[in-house]
Amino acid sequence: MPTEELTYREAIVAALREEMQRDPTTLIMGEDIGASGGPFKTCLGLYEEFGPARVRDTPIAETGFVGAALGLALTGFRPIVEIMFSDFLGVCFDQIVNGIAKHRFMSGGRVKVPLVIRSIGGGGLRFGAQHSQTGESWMLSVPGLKIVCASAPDVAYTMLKAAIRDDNPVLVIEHKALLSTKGDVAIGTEPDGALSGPKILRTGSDATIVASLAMVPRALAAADLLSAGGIEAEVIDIRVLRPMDTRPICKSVRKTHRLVTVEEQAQVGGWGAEVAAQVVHEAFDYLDAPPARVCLPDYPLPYSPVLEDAALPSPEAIAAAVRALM
Amino acid sequence: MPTEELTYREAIVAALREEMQRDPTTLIMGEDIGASGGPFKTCLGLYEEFGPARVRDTPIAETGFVGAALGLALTGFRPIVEIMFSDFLGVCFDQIVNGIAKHRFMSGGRVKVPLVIRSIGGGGLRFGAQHSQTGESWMLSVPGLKIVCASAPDVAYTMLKAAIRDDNPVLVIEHKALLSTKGDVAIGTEPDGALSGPKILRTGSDATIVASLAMVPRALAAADLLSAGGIEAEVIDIRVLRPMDTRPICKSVRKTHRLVTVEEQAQVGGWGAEVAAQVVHEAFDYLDAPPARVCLPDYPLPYSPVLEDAALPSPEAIAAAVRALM
Amino acid sequence: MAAPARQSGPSIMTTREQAASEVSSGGAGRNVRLTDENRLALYTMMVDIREFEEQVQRSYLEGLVHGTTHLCQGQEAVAAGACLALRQDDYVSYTYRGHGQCLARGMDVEAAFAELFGRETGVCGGLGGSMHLTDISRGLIGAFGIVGGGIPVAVGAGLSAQLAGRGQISVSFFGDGATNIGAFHEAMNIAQVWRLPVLFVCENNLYGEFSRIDHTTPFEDLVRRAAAYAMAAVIVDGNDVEAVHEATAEAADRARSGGGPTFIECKTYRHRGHSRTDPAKYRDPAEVEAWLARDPLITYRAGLEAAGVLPVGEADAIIESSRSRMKAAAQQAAAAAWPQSHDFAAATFA
Amino acid sequence: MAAPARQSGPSIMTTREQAASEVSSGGAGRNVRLTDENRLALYTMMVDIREFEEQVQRSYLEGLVHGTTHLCQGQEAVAAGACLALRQDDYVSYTYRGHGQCLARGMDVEAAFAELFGRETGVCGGLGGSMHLTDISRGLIGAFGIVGGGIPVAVGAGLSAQLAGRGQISVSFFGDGATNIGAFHEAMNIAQVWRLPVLFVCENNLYGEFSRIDHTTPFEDLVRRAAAYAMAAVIVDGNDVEAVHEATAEAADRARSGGGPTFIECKTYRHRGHSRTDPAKYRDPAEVEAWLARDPLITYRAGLEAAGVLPVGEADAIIESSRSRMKAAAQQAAAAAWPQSHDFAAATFA
Ligand SMILES: Cc1ncc(C[n+]2csc(CCOP(=O)(O)OP(=O)(O)O)c2C)c(N)n1
Ligand SMILES: Cc1ncc(C[n+]2csc(CCOP(=O)(O)OP(=O)(O)O)c2C)c(N)n1
Ligand SMILES: [Mg+2]
Ligand SMILES: [Mg+2]
Repeated sequence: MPTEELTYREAIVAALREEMQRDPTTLIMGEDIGASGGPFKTCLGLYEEFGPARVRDTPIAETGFVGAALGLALTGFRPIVEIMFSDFLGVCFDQIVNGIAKHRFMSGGRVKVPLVIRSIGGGGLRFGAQHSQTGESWMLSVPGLKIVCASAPDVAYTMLKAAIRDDNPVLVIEHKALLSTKGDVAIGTEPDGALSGPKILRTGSDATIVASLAMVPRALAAADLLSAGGIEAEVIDIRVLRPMDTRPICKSVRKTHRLVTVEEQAQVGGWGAEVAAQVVHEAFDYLDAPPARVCLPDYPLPYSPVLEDAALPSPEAIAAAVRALM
Repeated sequence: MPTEELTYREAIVAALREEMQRDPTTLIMGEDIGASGGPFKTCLGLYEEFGPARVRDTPIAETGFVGAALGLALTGFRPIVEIMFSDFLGVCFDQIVNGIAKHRFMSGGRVKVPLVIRSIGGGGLRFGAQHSQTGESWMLSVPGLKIVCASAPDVAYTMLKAAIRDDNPVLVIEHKALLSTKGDVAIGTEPDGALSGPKILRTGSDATIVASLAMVPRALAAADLLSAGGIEAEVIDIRVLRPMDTRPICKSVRKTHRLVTVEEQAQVGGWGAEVAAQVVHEAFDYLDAPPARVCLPDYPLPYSPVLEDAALPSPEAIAAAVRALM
Repeated sequence: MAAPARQSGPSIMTTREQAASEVSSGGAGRNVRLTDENRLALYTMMVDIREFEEQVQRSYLEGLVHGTTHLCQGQEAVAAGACLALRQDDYVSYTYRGHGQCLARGMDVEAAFAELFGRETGVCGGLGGSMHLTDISRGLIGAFGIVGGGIPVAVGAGLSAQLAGRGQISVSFFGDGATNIGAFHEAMNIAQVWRLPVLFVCENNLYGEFSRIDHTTPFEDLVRRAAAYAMAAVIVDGNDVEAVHEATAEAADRARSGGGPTFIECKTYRHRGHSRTDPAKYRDPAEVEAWLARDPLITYRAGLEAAGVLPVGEADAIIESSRSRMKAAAQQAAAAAWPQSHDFAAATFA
Repeated sequence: MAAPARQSGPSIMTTREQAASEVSSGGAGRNVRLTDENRLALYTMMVDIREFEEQVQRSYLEGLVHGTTHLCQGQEAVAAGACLALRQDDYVSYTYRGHGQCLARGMDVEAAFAELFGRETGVCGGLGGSMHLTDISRGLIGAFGIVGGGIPVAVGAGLSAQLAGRGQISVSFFGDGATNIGAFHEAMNIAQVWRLPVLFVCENNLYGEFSRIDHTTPFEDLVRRAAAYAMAAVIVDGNDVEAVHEATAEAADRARSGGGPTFIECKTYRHRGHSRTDPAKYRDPAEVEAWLARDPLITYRAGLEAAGVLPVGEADAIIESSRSRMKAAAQQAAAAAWPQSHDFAAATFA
């Protein structure tokens, strides 16, 4: 398989293009994603290739078009919707949690809902409190929904492909601070297993760091800092929040005896608590210290650059959390 | 102070009535809460006493009237809104998480948002997947919001009063399966400290059970079962999910060495994970076993009585979870 | 003060504006021919819906139906009339008050009862319940318990129909109260802008739960809301099954041939309370009485009898037979097994 | 087919229906008298807004403004004209494109710049940013970044005004694109049903982000949407500051005296792209040119000069002085300290 260096943004576009070529029942809807290629250019060129019927600009009506996606999914299509900022998931929350996530179950498992919600979230770009959330936790408790997080171009590529092929609703969270990051992508790879769960990105013996989205590169940077000081951290990208599979994490902690989770959201209600609780449950006797969690402070993300930077977990802060466990 | 035996429903009405008498800037809005007293009769008699301006029927427009509550709160009123079923919090989710919860912070702390959202949730009444959720977890991760859970008449009474007097947005979750339960309520008590956190309802030395809402009476019933077998469980009503204060729970676990959380929602994304993670962090060396969590299974709540009953944590299941730790 | 310079819109606008002017009173020019057979079928379907709901009520009192249930006695003409205009491969979304639509689309009655009773043989295996009867094989894409929730979903099915290009349409049934919620508005706008083959059938029964329409809405003729989207719209006597059928058939024809969506307001009334616990005391007895006199089953029967389509006495036989069929189906359903409490992974994820 | 029997609504309905017929073209009968002083103030305010935005743009390029920012050059007449009709104790909600409203309500310019620069002296202490300028002391109850999000909030402030009974009103400013989202619809209906003193000022600048209105909406005259709520409505040239003022003043008078809400559509145009990263290539150059020729600052200046209200040459001095004031304010703001990174508990909870 050819490997190409792509940006995260290009990886998204490539995944969309290939899946839309592969399956004529796929289509994508969202605000200003047509001729303009999308506010974040994550649909660049799709309109030209697939036309307005399959690359569809919508009115500003998230409830309307996300609900419409459910109607499409129930009647033979495989819709993809783009939510421009993850923060706007709040506007169509009902359609997602009460409609999309529950429809199959309420039908007795007699309908399928092959539907992808791509949503672009995250802080660090000084967009203020209403345009910087990842939205990860809002739906963490919603059965019937799959939730995946793309931390790098190759993950964005395979996950999105797998999500589109999945017969269930999948929320794919992308991170706007990663859009221009580059990485090798194995173009044309079959996405089998891409939704299967956590992935070890760096092996280590002294501590396990689990991170999501933009915290993954920061966790890797923290591992570099730690390594310079003689501590070898294993870094895991959690990737799939729902259904959550912590077995690889538990296995890692049985080896390293220490766990630090890193997430770009407040501590209470975050996935780190679940990981910590499961690890404690499964690997209680292997832990040399209670799991630590590095999170956002418990207030909305501030606009001012100095404050936003201070709020976001830095590689130094992550490394410090690991050191504190040693 | 006089103590009266009231139903949970009556306790809610009493709290509303007293606070509305006390402060003319309070008012309540919701669907069919006026002359009819509310679909669950939680506003019975208020319309007659305070009139249509302060006990206000709304169109079916949760986004509209919850957003309107923010406008009232910013301009000198203390609005209370009733969300008929907690499931409908999804419909006005954006107004709550992006508007109400963040408005003060985004203003630099220069505005106040004294606003109460009362929402009636929970399963056990065969209302099916879209009318049986407690909604606790959806907003667990939202800074700027206080979230409290009423497990009994006296809690409903004091918490609601305290929430109305609080200068911040408070989401009060009530449980429809508890509406007719009776209990002693100290009418006229000042609600000071009612939002302060967990409360020990039964002392015990062998295990700590922490529960919310309708799981509280079930946890107490489990404690009875356990006691008959010689195990003394301490039962704690968590009461306040946001801001979460686990110190009393940690203290209890340092005594009992065992923790079981019980919540009426799926495990992933629930508050039980946060409690477990904090207890592990604060009382790691005191734990004799990893914390256990009793939750709903990871699917929407089914309609059929046999299935719904099997899904909801029973006293027997809670007791079994405690025994498994011994 | 000069009018602001404006670019002229695309030519599609003209058609849209035309559509807006098509707001009419249903049944102006009966160009939809109904055979006597059709008429008997309409009457029989209304009887079936009525008898189904009456049986649900009895079963509820016997403890067989759980939780709550929202019945549609008095509104049968809307479901029966509208659904007769549909093809087998059309799509329908509806609400918690959707038993009528399900029956009018041919849902198996025993499977419907079994669902209401929470049994394994229920149309949703007991997982859905009274508010969530779904049968995708009949285009019954879903019953939505969240007010307004199903309207955008029907719009998506309409987009599906448009893309498939086989002349299908999608119909969304909802109540008067639902026209006050955002989902309705977003769905209407999208359907019109994309010229989707969607019929918005508003069952204006004058009440939300306990609030009369004038308490929550600035006027009673909800058809006026369609103008906000330049959508074709029609107001129809929702207790006149033929009028409903005709308006629906006309709108369906237009939609199938690319003419876009239509809003159809059906004036009707629910005989009972909002749900099982509601005695509906908030209604003016005179209002109730006036509407009971306009019971669609009574007026249609009288009309058919007068026209000689329905031999006198035959109606009683139809009712009798329907009643016993419903009773038998309910008995069968009540004898069915409870669902096994097992692992629901397969029901949750495909 | 008989029309369905209907109960007559309460008498308030008549008034509502009357209101619906009041859809008019703004400025029909100028009964709002403006003094020359008012006119100069209007012009000066528009210049201030323009110069503020131009300075923001320069500061952005210097790296002083962070993230993104949404400017309103070309739309100054709406903010200036509407806000002149308001009282000090009225309430205003607006959007991420709300700098104009903030200035027109008297927000301190240096504090506004400092907020955009993320400084401690910012009007929100650096916590809000360009999209969230709020100053409750001037009735500036909030800038909303979620499209449509501020409209129900303004309705709540309108209810507050009605309950307080001191003749205050509430105004919500929002864009054309916002009329497609549910929050708009729910807010309009509630305001009308409760007859709240709320003005819905729609700045129809023909575009959402990159989509022209005809791509997302069935017509360009959004005033037609008000009929869905039987709401009084007026269409006005949003580049004519006096027309905007007059329409607002009339609607405000009506609202203050219990006459209920009004929808005011202001036809206008943004000169720049949607936000800082948008070169706005999606617009027809002829359209842009036509609108630039109707720049509200240029046309009003010409009118005032022709009427002798503004001595020739004076406008340049006003512009020059405004520009240096904005520059000085920006410099002051840029010299201000960064906020201290501390515990934000007090900013989060009162
Ligand atoms: C979003 C939402 N809010 C409130 C409710 C509670 N509720 C259920 S039915 C109903 C009244 C709906 O009235 P209408 O749309 O006229 O339909 P009808 O019941 O008359 O058929 C209400 C308020 C709900 N299900 N969903
Ligand atoms: C709910 C929601 N969806 C999408 C966006 C992204 N967005 C920001 S501004 C905008 C266009 C709004 O257009 P309009 O209402 O006409 O206001 P204008 O920007 O022209 O002033 C969009 C789509 C948003 N902020 N909120
Ligand atoms: Mg109704
Ligand atoms: Mg616009």
